[in-house]
Amino acid sequence: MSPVHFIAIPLFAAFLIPLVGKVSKNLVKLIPGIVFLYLSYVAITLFPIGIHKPIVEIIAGFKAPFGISLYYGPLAAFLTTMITLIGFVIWLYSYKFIIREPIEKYYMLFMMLITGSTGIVLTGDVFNLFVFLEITAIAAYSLTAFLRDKDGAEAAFKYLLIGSFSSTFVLLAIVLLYANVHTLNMADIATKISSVPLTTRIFILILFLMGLGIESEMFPLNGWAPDAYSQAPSPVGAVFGGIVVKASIYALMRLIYLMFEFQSVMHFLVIMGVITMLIAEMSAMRQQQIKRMLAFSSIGQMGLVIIAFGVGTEPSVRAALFQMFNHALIKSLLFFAAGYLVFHSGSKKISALDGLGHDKPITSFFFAFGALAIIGLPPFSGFWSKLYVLLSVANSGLFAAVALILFSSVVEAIYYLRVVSRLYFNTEVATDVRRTPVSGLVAMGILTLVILFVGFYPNLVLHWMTPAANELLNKAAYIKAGLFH
Amino acid sequence: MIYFITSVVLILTGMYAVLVKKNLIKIVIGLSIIDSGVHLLMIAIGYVKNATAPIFSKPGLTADKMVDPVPQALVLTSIVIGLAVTAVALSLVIRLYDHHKTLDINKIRKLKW
Amino acid sequence: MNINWLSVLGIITTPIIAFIVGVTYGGLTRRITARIQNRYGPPSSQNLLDIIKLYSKETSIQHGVMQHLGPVFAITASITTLYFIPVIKNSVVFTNLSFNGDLIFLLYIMVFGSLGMALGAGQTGNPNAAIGVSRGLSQMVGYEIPFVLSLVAIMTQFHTTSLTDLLAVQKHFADWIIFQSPLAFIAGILAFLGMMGYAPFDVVIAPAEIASGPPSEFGGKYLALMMTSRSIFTFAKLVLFTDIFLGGASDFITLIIKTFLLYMIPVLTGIVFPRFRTEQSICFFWKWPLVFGVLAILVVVL
Amino acid sequence: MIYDKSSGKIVDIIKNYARKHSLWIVAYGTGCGAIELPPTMTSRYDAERFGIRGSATPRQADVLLITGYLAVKTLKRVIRTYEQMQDPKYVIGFGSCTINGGMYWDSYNTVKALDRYLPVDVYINGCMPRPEAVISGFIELQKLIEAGKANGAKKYKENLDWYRENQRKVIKNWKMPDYNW
Amino acid sequence: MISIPYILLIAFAGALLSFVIHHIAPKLRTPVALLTTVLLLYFVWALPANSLINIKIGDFILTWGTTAYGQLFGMLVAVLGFFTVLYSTDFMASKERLGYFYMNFLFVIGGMLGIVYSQDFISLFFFWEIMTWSSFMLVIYCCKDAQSIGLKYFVFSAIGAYSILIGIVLLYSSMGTLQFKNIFGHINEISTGIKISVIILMIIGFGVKSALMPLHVWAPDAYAVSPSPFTALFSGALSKMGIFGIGLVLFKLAAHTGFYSYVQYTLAWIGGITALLATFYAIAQTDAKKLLAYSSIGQLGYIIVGLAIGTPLSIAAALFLAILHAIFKSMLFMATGAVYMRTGTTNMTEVSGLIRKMPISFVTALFGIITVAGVPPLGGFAAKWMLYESLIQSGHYFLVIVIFAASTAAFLYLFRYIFSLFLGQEEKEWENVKEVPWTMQIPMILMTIFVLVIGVFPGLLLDPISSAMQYLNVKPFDYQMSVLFNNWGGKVDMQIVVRSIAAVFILLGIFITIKGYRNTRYVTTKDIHTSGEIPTENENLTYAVDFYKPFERSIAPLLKASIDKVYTLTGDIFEQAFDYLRYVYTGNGQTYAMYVVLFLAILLLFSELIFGIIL
Repeated sequence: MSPVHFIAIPLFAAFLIPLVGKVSKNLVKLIPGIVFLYLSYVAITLFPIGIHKPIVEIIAGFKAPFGISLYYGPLAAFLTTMITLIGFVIWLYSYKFIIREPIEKYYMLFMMLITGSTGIVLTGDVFNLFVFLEITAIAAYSLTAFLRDKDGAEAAFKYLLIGSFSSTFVLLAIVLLYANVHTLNMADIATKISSVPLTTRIFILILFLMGLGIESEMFPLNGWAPDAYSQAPSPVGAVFGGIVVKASIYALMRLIYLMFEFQSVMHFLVIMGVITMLIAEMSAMRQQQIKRMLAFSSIGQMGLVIIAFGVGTEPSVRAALFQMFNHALIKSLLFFAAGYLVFHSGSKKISALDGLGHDKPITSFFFAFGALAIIGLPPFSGFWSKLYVLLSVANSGLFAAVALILFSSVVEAIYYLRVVSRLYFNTEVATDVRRTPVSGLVAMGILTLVILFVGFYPNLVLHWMTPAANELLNKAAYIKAGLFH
Repeated sequence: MIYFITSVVLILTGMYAVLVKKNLIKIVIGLSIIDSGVHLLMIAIGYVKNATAPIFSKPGLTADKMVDPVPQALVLTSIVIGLAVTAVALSLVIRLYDHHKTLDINKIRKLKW
Repeated sequence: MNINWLSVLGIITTPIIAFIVGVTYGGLTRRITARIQNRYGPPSSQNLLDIIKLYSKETSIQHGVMQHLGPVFAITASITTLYFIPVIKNSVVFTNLSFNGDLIFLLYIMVFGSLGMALGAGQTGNPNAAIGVSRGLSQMVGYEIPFVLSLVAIMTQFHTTSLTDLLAVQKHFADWIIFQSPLAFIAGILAFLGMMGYAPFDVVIAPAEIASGPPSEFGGKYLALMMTSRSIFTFAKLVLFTDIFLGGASDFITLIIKTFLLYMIPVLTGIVFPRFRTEQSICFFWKWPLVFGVLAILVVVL
Repeated sequence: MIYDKSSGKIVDIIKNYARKHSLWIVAYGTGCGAIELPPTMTSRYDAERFGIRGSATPRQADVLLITGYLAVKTLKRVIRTYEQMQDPKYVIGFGSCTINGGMYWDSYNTVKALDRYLPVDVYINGCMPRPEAVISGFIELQKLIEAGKANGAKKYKENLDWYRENQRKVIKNWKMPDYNW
Repeated sequence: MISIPYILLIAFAGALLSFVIHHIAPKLRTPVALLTTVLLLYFVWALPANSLINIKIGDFILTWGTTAYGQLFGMLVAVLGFFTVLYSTDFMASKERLGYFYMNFLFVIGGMLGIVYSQDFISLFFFWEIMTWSSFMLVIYCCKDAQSIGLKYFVFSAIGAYSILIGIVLLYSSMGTLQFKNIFGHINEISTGIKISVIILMIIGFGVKSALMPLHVWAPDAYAVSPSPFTALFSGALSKMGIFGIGLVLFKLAAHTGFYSYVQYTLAWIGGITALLATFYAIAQTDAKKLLAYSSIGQLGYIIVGLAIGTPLSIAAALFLAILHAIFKSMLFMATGAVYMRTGTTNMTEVSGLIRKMPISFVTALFGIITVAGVPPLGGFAAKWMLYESLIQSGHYFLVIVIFAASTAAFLYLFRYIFSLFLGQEEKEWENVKEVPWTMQIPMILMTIFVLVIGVFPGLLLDPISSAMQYLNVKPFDYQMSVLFNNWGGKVDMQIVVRSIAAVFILLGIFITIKGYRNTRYVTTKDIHTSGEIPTENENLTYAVDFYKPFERSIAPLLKASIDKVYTLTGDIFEQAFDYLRYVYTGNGQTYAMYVVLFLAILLLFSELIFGIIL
């Protein structure tokens, strides 16, 4: 068993799907499910190994630092498992949600996106990182425009515009990096980076920050996010929030922790995180469309994650990972629920949701559940991660950041609860004879159960988070494993 | 050196096109120009004066007499990616034109706040 | 359980004495008022006659059980208040239950009756009664504050909340609290004006305005009980003030003199003043009496 | 029901004494007679020395004082007031208007003989009677009370049908609660 | 078997079960909820005194344990929870979404029980938040205008909860532990600045729930719109959690610090002003539930004053009043709820004269208001007495005036409450009103008996209170079963008081019954003195509008100043600012691209500032 399956299988499936699509549409729908089942099998097999000792997979026989390698350490194990889980749930949800042709293209792009994301997480090579990033990005642009409507195209074009900038910056950075250290293997770069002049390093860092910052929704580089999230089909919103952004922030943090571990960078990250969070939460407060609101909320949560990464202590990194995990779960749940709420009410506006809680109680319940969880209320999982973030931030003495996080939490509470109270407590307006399909409900149910379970028993996830955090922080171990496996 | 300067000029030109031009097609072209600039830069980095192609075609040819093969490989990949992006972009432009009957980016801003 | 029969005697006789004294004071008041107005005036026993007449009147209607119980509340409060005030200093018979309560208790038991009356008046459904209650309670908030201020001043000065202890402090003429703490006395006596409900603070019953207010639906025995209660309560309040400020009394004659003198203050004020409106009287109480009370406390504290 | 009896019981003697000396009036100031009441009550004649004083509501009052002519409209209110008073209660007719209509003897809209509608215990003659006359009327009432003869209320109750018939005759829009005590 | 995790498990499982069962077998839902509360009551009652449980979650060890202090409040929560659920069985019977209602109701109860048994700050906060959101869910349960009110409640709660959280975070970062046993008593090990901020933040946080004065604005509305059984629990038990927390902060954290007296003094004055102003606001209300809500705020002010003064007697008074307030305010809210159930409104200008229709509710309300007023012989007097004595004896002369003014002014709104709803004109509109069903009567009657018994034997309640005070490291105070003492040797023997009052009352009652009542007959409230005029049946003779106009005129400046407006203004300003902020996202792709380039330029130009290196 090899981690390469994580990349290869979805990629293979992506190419298989159009072919199968010629034969049977129903079969197409099943393929991603099979892929995810297989991937979870892979994840279950590899996870116990990877969490203790990193598996380094050499592609095509070239030894590091020359060949392309995959690095399946604790962090990657954790992230791939998370991506598999979320991907599976998204497939389950899409199964009935995506009724619009061409279905096979949707699943193809979805599989490409999974390929790209797992690739970002697994790769040990900077240029490969770029390639996977581009695979993800192109799939994401196309998925954004999947509905082929006016708004989708507009959103996709904006995304593409900014995304091209992002890829340009990343590519530039890689080029400059290569020009200076003449290697592309991340572990190798990390050993050699200290010989590079500081100005160059900072310049490269800035380019990376710009490039990956765009994908990880850092302010002010996140103009694409609300549009793309809101115009893409709902499961795609969940993909963005749960997979793409997580993968790219992983990439950013991996690079920063490996190559640019300056105190000033960390401070900069905290400041950017705070600004991102505040502006996003405040903008979310005044949104009229539910999915835009969720998008802004997503940005805000990423700000929180960036803050926690920026603090850079072991507990804070762990808290950041935990927050990432919870956010992926909860935001997917919210996008799922919002998807059907929008579907039933026939409008993207929040005001159209009045009284839908009576008509569609289960979907609304899931939304309310997700809202409570993402605000960070006990006994849901969001509570613990937020608490851990706060405690770790405070332990570094950044009390202003703590206060601002809590302030934005209040704002967050306001806009989420506004929607929840609209759902349940306005006079009945919306009725829709269409029923929410079972597959969607099962997908949401799975997420709900996981959220509740983690809320009551956070040790389950936290237990695996500690080695992951240590891996990210322990540069020497990474280099050792990456080069001299 | 000329390559570096040219590539920077290209990147800046592309940026100018993206940021200032209102026509969607021109913006896409700008993106392509930026891409070209970056590619040129990559090639320039791997270039060694008076060196041969990185193929051990003749005996006695050492690695330091060849241009760096890696950037070339990278450029190839990158060009392909750039092409893909351009393709997607153009298809989106077509879609936008279908819907909006205009190519002015200032008029395509329905999604805001 | 050993029962002190003398105190039982006191418990039985005190209300009766209080009633007689109170009724007589009431009659005398009317007579004095008449003399001041250059009239002949009714006999001193007039109030007693009124009460007997009211008792003898038939009571054939009621508006419900609270109207029925309202006067009972009132008279219960009066008698209980009286029980917890030492009527005669150092007397076994007339100290009653005063060792078992203190000033704060008295403050609260005194409003028990008003509450009952208010409830009784409320049940009758007469809007005039409700207006009267509204005025009465509002005014009560007015005068209770200076009263409590003066009490707090005294309590702080003598480090006791017990009326018995206060009496023990005032052994001699010069020890009377009126001399020891004149500011508190002024505040207290101004509050006392309000408490007695004579003009200018009679907006509660205001006969020509709201048809006697709370008791407007009460006739016959109900009214009689209320008048009885009022007589007893008047006496109780007088004794209370005498005990607090004027050193109490060791025999009935002293008591009568002191209480009568004290009683004349609101009566004589009432004759010459017109009626205050509710907010006027509240503002009055929150102006000078409050200042005096605060000064009294400041004097004690500093 | 308590009525004035000239029984020998000491309780009744006390009661009657108290009643006699404590007459609370509710003055129904219908006509010009109302102006005679202030001098009666105030310093010059001082009716209070006989225990006479005004009361605010009929519930507390003993004496209903009808000071002058009664229009049909006011008669209804007077009856209502009378019926709200508690036993024992007395009515004093004040001035000649209450006796025979006085100067309104041929008016279409005044009640001529009060006696037909309410049981009058004492009439005070005059147009208008002076305060002296008023006080003398009260003293007359006191005498009646002491003797146990001021039993107008009893009469009213016993002959209620007759009174009602008379009342209904003049009051067209008869909407009154029943009198039943 | 009987231990704290089981209690919490029962509460939360019961909550979820009643939600699930509502959708499966609706008839079983209420019995399940009721059974849950009965079980909780039994478990809490039978909980052994020294149970201690440690649970490891992540880095933290959550500790749950019983203390006398916690048990006092726990018992209160359990009893009140049972009563309110019993009350809801019929009150809520005709309502919709009962599964939702009972689930959140039991969540609130479970959350509160969790709070009182928490022995570390994490679990305290955990349960605090559960309580907060579930109570929010109940606040918005009823009707449309509940939304904004609920949101206001939640925002204030969130601000409060987060200031507690900041306090917790500060403590953790400076002490490295959140166990009570490691923090209490070691508070002086951290720096003064942190100590002060922790204490202030926590008092603010707990003060929000206990509706301390500038933070009270959510309370009247939230109390008024939530369903009556929940309002009873809300005002009765939920607000006491704030008191619980303030008690912990004051006596376990602040008491050992150098600035304790300042904290005490400030808090006492804030409490006093809260009591006074809330009372004044209550007088001006026309809605019965709002009136009671303001009254609750005022009473909580007294409690805080008592806690803040910090003498043994005052703390006893505060805790006594806390327990008693839970009971009597529940009584009043339940009586109001009964009125609401039968008439559909709690507006005091509409309802009147229900006394003969709803005698049990009336008696409950009557005993309730007598207890609130603090008039002997009911329980309220003991609390008031202890409070005043301790205030006077500890030298807070002016505070006692403020408190006394509030207490006297309380008569106004109390009378208005009972007069408007139960007394006054019996309108034809409410002719067919009936007494509420027995399930609603039982809690009311039981609580009425409770205040009566406590009035005679305050010692019954003072026993657990004194052991709770032991936990709070407060010196014991002197009391007997029915005799209260103060430090200056004064005392009140409640038995004698009650005996004399009862004797006189019964004697006179019998007298007037024999002499009067037997021969009287009932006349309607239309049969009153109206100067001879005969009121028609639908003529409005009720005096209910602007009941205390003269009083309001004399305190007009106080009423005009509304802190609510300040908050609204702040909220508006924020919203406007947020609105401008979102214009950052112009919708133009080029602008976004421009942002990117500008950001790059900024990073490059100001790299020295940001990264310390000139590029």
